[in-house]
Amino acid sequence: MKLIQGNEACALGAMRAGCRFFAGYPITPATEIMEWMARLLPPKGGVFIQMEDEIAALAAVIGASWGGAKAMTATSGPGFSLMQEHLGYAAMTETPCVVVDSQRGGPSTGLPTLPAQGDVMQARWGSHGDRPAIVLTASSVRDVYEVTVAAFNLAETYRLPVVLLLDALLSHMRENVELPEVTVVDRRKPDATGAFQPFASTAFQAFGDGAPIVVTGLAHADSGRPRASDGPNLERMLRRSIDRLETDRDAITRYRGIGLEDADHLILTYGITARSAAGAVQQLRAEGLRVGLLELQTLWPFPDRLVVDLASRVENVVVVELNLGQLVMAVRAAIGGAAPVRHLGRADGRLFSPEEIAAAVRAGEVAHA
Amino acid sequence: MKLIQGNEACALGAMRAGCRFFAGYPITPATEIMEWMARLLPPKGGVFIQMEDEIAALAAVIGASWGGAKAMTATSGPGFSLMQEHLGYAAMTETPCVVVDSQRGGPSTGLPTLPAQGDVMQARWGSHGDRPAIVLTASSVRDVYEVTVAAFNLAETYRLPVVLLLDALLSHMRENVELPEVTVVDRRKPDATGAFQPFASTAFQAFGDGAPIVVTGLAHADSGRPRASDGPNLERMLRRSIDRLETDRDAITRYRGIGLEDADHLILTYGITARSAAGAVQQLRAEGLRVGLLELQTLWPFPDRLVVDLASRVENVVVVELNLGQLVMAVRAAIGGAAPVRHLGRADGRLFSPEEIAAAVRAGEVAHA
Amino acid sequence: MTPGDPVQVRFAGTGGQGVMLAGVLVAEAGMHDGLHVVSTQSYGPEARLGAAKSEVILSRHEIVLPEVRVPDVIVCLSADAWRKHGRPLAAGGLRIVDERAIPPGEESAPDTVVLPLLATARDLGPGGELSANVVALGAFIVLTGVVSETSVQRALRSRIKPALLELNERALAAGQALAAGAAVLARQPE
Amino acid sequence: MTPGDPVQVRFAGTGGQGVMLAGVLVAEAGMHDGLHVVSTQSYGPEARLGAAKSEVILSRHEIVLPEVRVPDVIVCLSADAWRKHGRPLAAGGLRIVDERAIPPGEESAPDTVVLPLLATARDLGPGGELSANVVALGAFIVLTGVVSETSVQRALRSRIKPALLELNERALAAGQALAAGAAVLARQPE
Amino acid sequence: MPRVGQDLRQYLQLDAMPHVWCPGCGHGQVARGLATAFERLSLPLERLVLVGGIGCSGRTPFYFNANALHTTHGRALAFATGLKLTRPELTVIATMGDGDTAAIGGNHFIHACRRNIDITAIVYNNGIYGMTGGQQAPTTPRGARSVTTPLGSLEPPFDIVQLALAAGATFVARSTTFDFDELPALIVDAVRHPGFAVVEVLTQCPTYYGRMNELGDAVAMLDYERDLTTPQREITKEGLAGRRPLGVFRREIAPEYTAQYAELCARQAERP
Amino acid sequence: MPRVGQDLRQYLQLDAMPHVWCPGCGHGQVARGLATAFERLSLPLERLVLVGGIGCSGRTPFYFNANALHTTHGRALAFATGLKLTRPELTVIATMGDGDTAAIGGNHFIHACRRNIDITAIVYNNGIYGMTGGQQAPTTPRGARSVTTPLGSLEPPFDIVQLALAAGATFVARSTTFDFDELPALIVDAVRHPGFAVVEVLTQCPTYYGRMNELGDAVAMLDYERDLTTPQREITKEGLAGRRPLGVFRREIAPEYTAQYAELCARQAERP
Amino acid sequence: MIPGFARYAQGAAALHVNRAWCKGCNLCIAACPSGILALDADQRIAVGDIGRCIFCGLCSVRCPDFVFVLERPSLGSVEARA
Amino acid sequence: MIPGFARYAQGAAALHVNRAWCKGCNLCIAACPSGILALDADQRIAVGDIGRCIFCGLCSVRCPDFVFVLERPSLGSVEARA
Ligand SMILES: Cc1ncc(C[n+]2csc(CCOP(=O)(O)OP(=O)(O)O)c2C)c(N)n1
Ligand SMILES: Cc1ncc(C[n+]2csc(CCOP(=O)(O)OP(=O)(O)O)c2C)c(N)n1
Ligand code: SF4
Ligand code: SF4
Ligand code: SF4
Ligand code: SF4
Ligand code: SF4
Ligand code: SF4
Ligand SMILES: [Mg+2]
Ligand SMILES: [Mg+2]
Repeated sequence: MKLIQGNEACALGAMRAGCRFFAGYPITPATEIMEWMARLLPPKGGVFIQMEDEIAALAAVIGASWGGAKAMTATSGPGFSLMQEHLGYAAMTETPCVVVDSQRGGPSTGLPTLPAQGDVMQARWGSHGDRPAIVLTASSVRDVYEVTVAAFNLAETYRLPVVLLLDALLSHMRENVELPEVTVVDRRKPDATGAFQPFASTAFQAFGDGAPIVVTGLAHADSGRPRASDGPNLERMLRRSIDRLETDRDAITRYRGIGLEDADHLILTYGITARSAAGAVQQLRAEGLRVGLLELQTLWPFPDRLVVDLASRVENVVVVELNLGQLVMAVRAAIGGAAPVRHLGRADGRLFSPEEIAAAVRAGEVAHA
Repeated sequence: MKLIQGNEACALGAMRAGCRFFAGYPITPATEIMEWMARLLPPKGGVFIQMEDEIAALAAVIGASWGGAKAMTATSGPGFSLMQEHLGYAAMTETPCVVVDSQRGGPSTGLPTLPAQGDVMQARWGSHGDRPAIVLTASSVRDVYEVTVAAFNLAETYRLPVVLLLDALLSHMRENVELPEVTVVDRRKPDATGAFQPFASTAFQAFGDGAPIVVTGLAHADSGRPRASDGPNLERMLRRSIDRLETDRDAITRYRGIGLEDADHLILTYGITARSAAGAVQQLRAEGLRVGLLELQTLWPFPDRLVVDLASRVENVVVVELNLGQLVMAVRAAIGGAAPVRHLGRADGRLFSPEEIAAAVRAGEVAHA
Repeated sequence: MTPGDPVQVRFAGTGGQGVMLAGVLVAEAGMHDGLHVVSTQSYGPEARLGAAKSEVILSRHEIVLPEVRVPDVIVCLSADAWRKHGRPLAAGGLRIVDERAIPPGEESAPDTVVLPLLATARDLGPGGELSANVVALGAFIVLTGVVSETSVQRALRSRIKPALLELNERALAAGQALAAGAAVLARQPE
Repeated sequence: MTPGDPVQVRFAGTGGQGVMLAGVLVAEAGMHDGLHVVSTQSYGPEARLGAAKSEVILSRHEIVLPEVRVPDVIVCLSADAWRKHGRPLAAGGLRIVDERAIPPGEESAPDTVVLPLLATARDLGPGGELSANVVALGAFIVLTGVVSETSVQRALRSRIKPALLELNERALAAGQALAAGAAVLARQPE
Repeated sequence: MPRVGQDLRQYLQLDAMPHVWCPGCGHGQVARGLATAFERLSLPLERLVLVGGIGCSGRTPFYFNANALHTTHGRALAFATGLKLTRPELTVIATMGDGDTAAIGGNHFIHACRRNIDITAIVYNNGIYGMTGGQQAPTTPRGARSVTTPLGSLEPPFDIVQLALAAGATFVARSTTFDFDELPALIVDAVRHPGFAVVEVLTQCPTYYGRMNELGDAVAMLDYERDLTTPQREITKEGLAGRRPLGVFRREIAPEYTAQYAELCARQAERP
Repeated sequence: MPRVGQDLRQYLQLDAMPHVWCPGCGHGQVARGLATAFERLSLPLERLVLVGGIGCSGRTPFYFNANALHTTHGRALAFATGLKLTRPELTVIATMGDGDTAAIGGNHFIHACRRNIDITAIVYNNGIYGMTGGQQAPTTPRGARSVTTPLGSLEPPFDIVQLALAAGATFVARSTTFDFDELPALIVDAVRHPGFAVVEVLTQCPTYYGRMNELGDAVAMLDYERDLTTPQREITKEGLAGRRPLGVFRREIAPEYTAQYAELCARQAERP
Repeated sequence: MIPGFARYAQGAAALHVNRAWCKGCNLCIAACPSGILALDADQRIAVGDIGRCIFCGLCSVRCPDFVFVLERPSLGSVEARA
Repeated sequence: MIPGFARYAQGAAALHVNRAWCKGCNLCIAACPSGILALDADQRIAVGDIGRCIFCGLCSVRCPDFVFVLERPSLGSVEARA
């Protein structure tokens, strides 16, 4: 049992997952992740470098990943906005890497030290063009550790950049935790036999580990060579990446449920907000209301089947998030008219208390009755 | 009647709207906009400057806007990704300006010369944090002219950055057009009386035009002075901006309808894709199917009332866009279960033909029958 | 040929052969003829090298699909362009090809008119080789009737620098003359 | 006071007075006592200047809301901090305040114990003024009973550099002694 | 006796005081240098725009009674460029940290130098990122400690003056917070210079740089600054002996951007 | 007789040929310079990574039979830095345009120079943006025309060599596509140099720069290049007379980043 | 008087001190040639014997917090500008 | 023979030319001291009288398109490396 800060847990998780490269640029509230990595990496022979900005940080991470290292960066909103071009590049080049965004109050410089969940849509849609995206989040320091490992595992499995969303509070708070056992997925090496097509599968060959490889952010063939005006080929490759996630949707979807079996009312939330929601469920159940909680750890790909399934068994759904309405759009789009959906949101740098969430559920219950 | 290129129409519209500052960075397929501005501005005493990158371009535009000029930049996906931090800054500082994004095939460098509609969600959600957003688009060279003027007008009216989405085809194609008459909205000056609170209303005072002004991307008071940890104040100001759009939703929503009155089937689309959709409506109506077309020119704020209203009167809705599913999420979220929604999308740098769209509607019709 | 509506025209050639301008001239002429027109062109490195193309759609109605799928007319000035943009062609369509652009064996295709476009241009005197696009345009008018001669002349006057106008007017005429002989051949039974 | 569950504790002071460390020590002690703990702190320029604070929530159950709304205990070392973070206080709560931090007139509030925390720290000898946070911690243990003395000592040993450990142990003891007298006062009827 | 001790309150935004900077932070001394310069320049404050980056230094504009444009990290000069081009009659001064200027903002810095636009950049060089808590800056000396270089930095630092010179700035100077007399004088010259002017000011961050590198408090750090530098006039034949020279390194009149642009417009203006 | 005319096909990606560059584009000549240098260096191609930016020049890696990392506009060196740190044993060469290097990528460029990491940057300086169709670059000479400076550029251009020197690069050289013999020799030296090496190559863009500035075809542009420059050995007492000097400007051995980092790790490595 | 400042007079000259802005950094104390400045128990500046002040102004130029204003005939009256 | 290249021989030496890669830029023509290079009607390189070639290789170093390979005893056989 140790008293650990959220950002420290993230760094420890990364080390445990085999991360051996970190490039970053300081920003509140993510900086301690890099400060920890600056200490943890050199003794393991891993590389730590502070780059000139966030754009360069993610570029260096991608370069390192093509050198064969598990690699990561960490930032907050303003830096995350700057990383959008390279997030798309990483997706296009099927580069495994992890990007942590510890969310603070936005937009712009905003409320630099206060928590928010305002980058949830950005994490999915912030870069130009269509791309597959995996976005995870966490609600406790222990989860941060575990989900960081999961982020690396998913990045390696699907050869994609994976975004991990924290927030200013979770990053900075200390909690007593017992670090759990975890499984680590390593990069899939190509089979020795036959000519290797570097973009034909999720097998990955780093530079210098075999015959020369071509990597480009232009549309390209399975060989890696550019096909800058072959649209159908690009669409084929994009859909293939997206389909990989579709096929494994259940494995990729991480969530935690409370009282889902018999729920009449569903609270859907994620990240730090899920804690208060759990408190609300306790209070409401004590009052005799059958309330269930779905805490998503995987935000994208949005687990629509899971959500539709649950929504169709309840009378109403309340989506709670620290923003003015983001994931709720995906919820509404997913469930169609299966249940009425209400949104409880705020962008004032504060959390919802269990009481506030409970009140919202009660209000819906009344409205519905 | 003149033969005009889409990008030229955009530049002409900007000049007509009173744009007197352009800062940009070259990128296919938006470059001609800046090439035109480089010629059109100096004779009017307006400023043209090529900056060191897209980040600087939007920064300069915002600086110029605070100098009192109507200002604009133009780019494509990779540059638009780089502009996300400053889009949020412009929203936070309530800075009127126009950002044109001529969409090309993404992600990343992708298909640099081919059209796409892959930045539709990015235009709304690409920057960190919550913010009000106005995003417009167009489907013909004539529209480009008109909508560019509308973009400036909305920017001035609501003191917001307005995004105009074009695409590689529309930007580069030439069409015979008669440029329409337009109305131009000018920046609202503060009333002479009383102490001026620069962020209390949409009245705008430039630097040098009165008492000193404070502008910051930190959360701030109506006076402009920073309140970096006053969350409730920030939320108040954000909601106020968003509510302004909400209140004027009908005026902000630009769209074009064909056969909406008696439609049993609704095609919802926008931008270049709307042209083929119009062809599809013609074909299907000729076959006796009552099909209507809703071509949105205002994508965000998403005109949900309009869409729900139409959707609840049809048997099904087909959303057509040149991406793998973007605006369709907003459509689904808006209409709940009012009508089944199908998506027709592609990301191969090509357009849908009228026949392809017609086939999709027919298929839905059959499925539904 | 007897053009339908819309007509889809493609000019293809090597970067520098002026296929962009040819497209714009046809579009502008179409506009003067009272048609709706859309013209597009290839961009990027491809447009400067190897095979560039420009395309025009002309119609009496609003043009719904501003993208040429299968052209009705292909005018082709180089071998590379022929390989890349020489097909497919719409049924009943026509290809006008420079004699050096077409590989041996393909000249006799019934939908194809082979003409010495570049050679004719070169013979126009100094700078002539740069006007092969307008020679081709002359042939195009005669062989397709898609746009009128007067409208093309008007377009030439608005888009060509005064210094080069006379040369290009001669090129247009030369192209028309060149095609006059071939025209009969090109009128296929419907 | 008789702490409820959860207990919400706030340390407030000026940047440099070690309120962050005080919070971490309480959290770690709580952990050793077998409680669930969450500790948070103010960040940014504010944390270096004017009024900094750190907060700890301790509970026998999982902590749902990791944000202190209304503290049960406020320990305050500076006047700025008192102004900014000295209220509100939960009903039945307790404030432990340095004698110089509290404005005249407020000392007699029934929920407030005023102690010479800084002066006591200064009297500990060279470097002593930096241990006011731990003096306060000593008083805190005695007056609230939220965490045990042994657990705080264990936390001190794990978080304080060996060179400074002895000084801090003396500071803790001094704080405990200081509070012992005041303790009776602070136990209010429930 | 130096002309010191003036009442500078009219330049200050009094309700924003006391400022956010730590005890002994040199940024306050630079701010005093600015206020002193404003007094000497007799600038009307409504015509002055202070453009701040993000960092402790970037907050400078909030404490003045002039226009304040507090921008994003590293980009102050890009905003300033747009503003100055639109309103050449305004005096535009950017206050930027070393991280701001030379890390994330390096590109905007060299381009502003190159364009020779009439903006003054005051670079607060404390060799560290203050605002975010003491990380390495591109100006951190090799071997110096920071929270991201706990074992000492491996990287050679930039010389801001050399960079500005190579990039083409037409007025380039360096001072320190120790040199309370020289500093406002250089700022005055920089603001008066008709072109892009850079004044690098070595300033102390006792909270991070000082503490992590065991340089003592602000008082000791000022002495350290003095020992680290040499006014150009005192440079002996033996050279700098590892010290950084102070003073003006370039002062050259060259075509200024907004003036050139105005001329271009005049040439182009439509005749009636 | 120079050692020329070798069969360099083994270095080329034959199926990608002919390359995309325009007739007479100097980029092809730089590519030949690279191939010639690879031959002299006897580099195993699987250990060589060519990192390209975005631009005509950035496409260079596609034509070689080595590893190719074609990145984003301006950021090649940032990608290269991550790669090199992870795999110090690989030879990493970045091929970048002048816009790439000095416009959008200026910051990554000066920081790579500063860090002295063992990467070679070949800067193809054609004074223009080729790929996007002839816009002004930060290297476009004052007065020169481009599609965004139809009336002539108002801005003074960067001197890439001076910038690299000020930023701290330890090997800095300049050559031209005219100097077919010197160019591969300098590339060889740059690649062998244990630290960050910059070779600026003046190269012709006949399609845009040449045409818009009426410099004639590629043949005429090569002569123009020759007349614009002076090999350092030929610099007379009268100085450069406005010409740009060629050759090596700095060649200094200084601690290299990856080597220093390896040493830091070794010091830190956990003892068993 | 300047609002918020205490005035320490010596004949026509005076030192105005804004204790509320002081952060106790010691810079003025180290600079004062007369040694009349010190920090009080609140770690804020305290002026000792103003009679020994030579009105050199070094305290004011060293202070990062604008704590000091000098009033000397040569500088004009502070009140006039307050 | 090198695949795709035509071989113009002069005794033991030869000039290999890959016409397919030529873009007609004239750089080799301007460089050739013997004046034996020219563009043909397709704007591609044509070798005139190979007997006058001095195998100086200037064509190859000037050509941006890797059109020329020289075969000289000193350079070894091209076949050996093809
Ligand atoms: C895009 C972005 N990245 C990072 C940050 C976080 N940040 C704020 S200030 C700063 C550096 C401050 O250092 P410096 O510029 O040297 O100024 P100082 O505080 O030392 O005066 C950083 C990294 C930010 N606000 N925005
Ligand atoms: C972020 C971004 N902005 C702009 C572009 C468009 N772009 C592609 S290449 C290029 C400039 C090319 O010029 P240079 O770097 O000098 O290379 P050259 O083509 O001249 O070799 C630009 C602006 C882009 N791809 N990405
Ligand atoms: S952290 Fe450093 S730079 Fe920032 S205010 Fe404190 S002393 Fe100054
Ligand atoms: S555009 Fe210029 S730089 Fe690009 S390939 Fe053509 S000649 Fe070369
Ligand atoms: S004016 Fe001079 S003597 Fe008087 S207090 Fe200030 S520093 Fe000391
Ligand atoms: S210099 Fe200023 S802030 Fe520092 S101790 Fe003296 S009066 Fe206080
Ligand atoms: S080798 Fe020399 S002589 Fe022979 S063709 Fe080439 S350039 Fe001419
Ligand atoms: S130099 Fe090369 S490309 Fe140019 S004409 Fe000669 S062979 Fe052809
Ligand atoms: Mg700094
Ligand atoms: Mg270039």
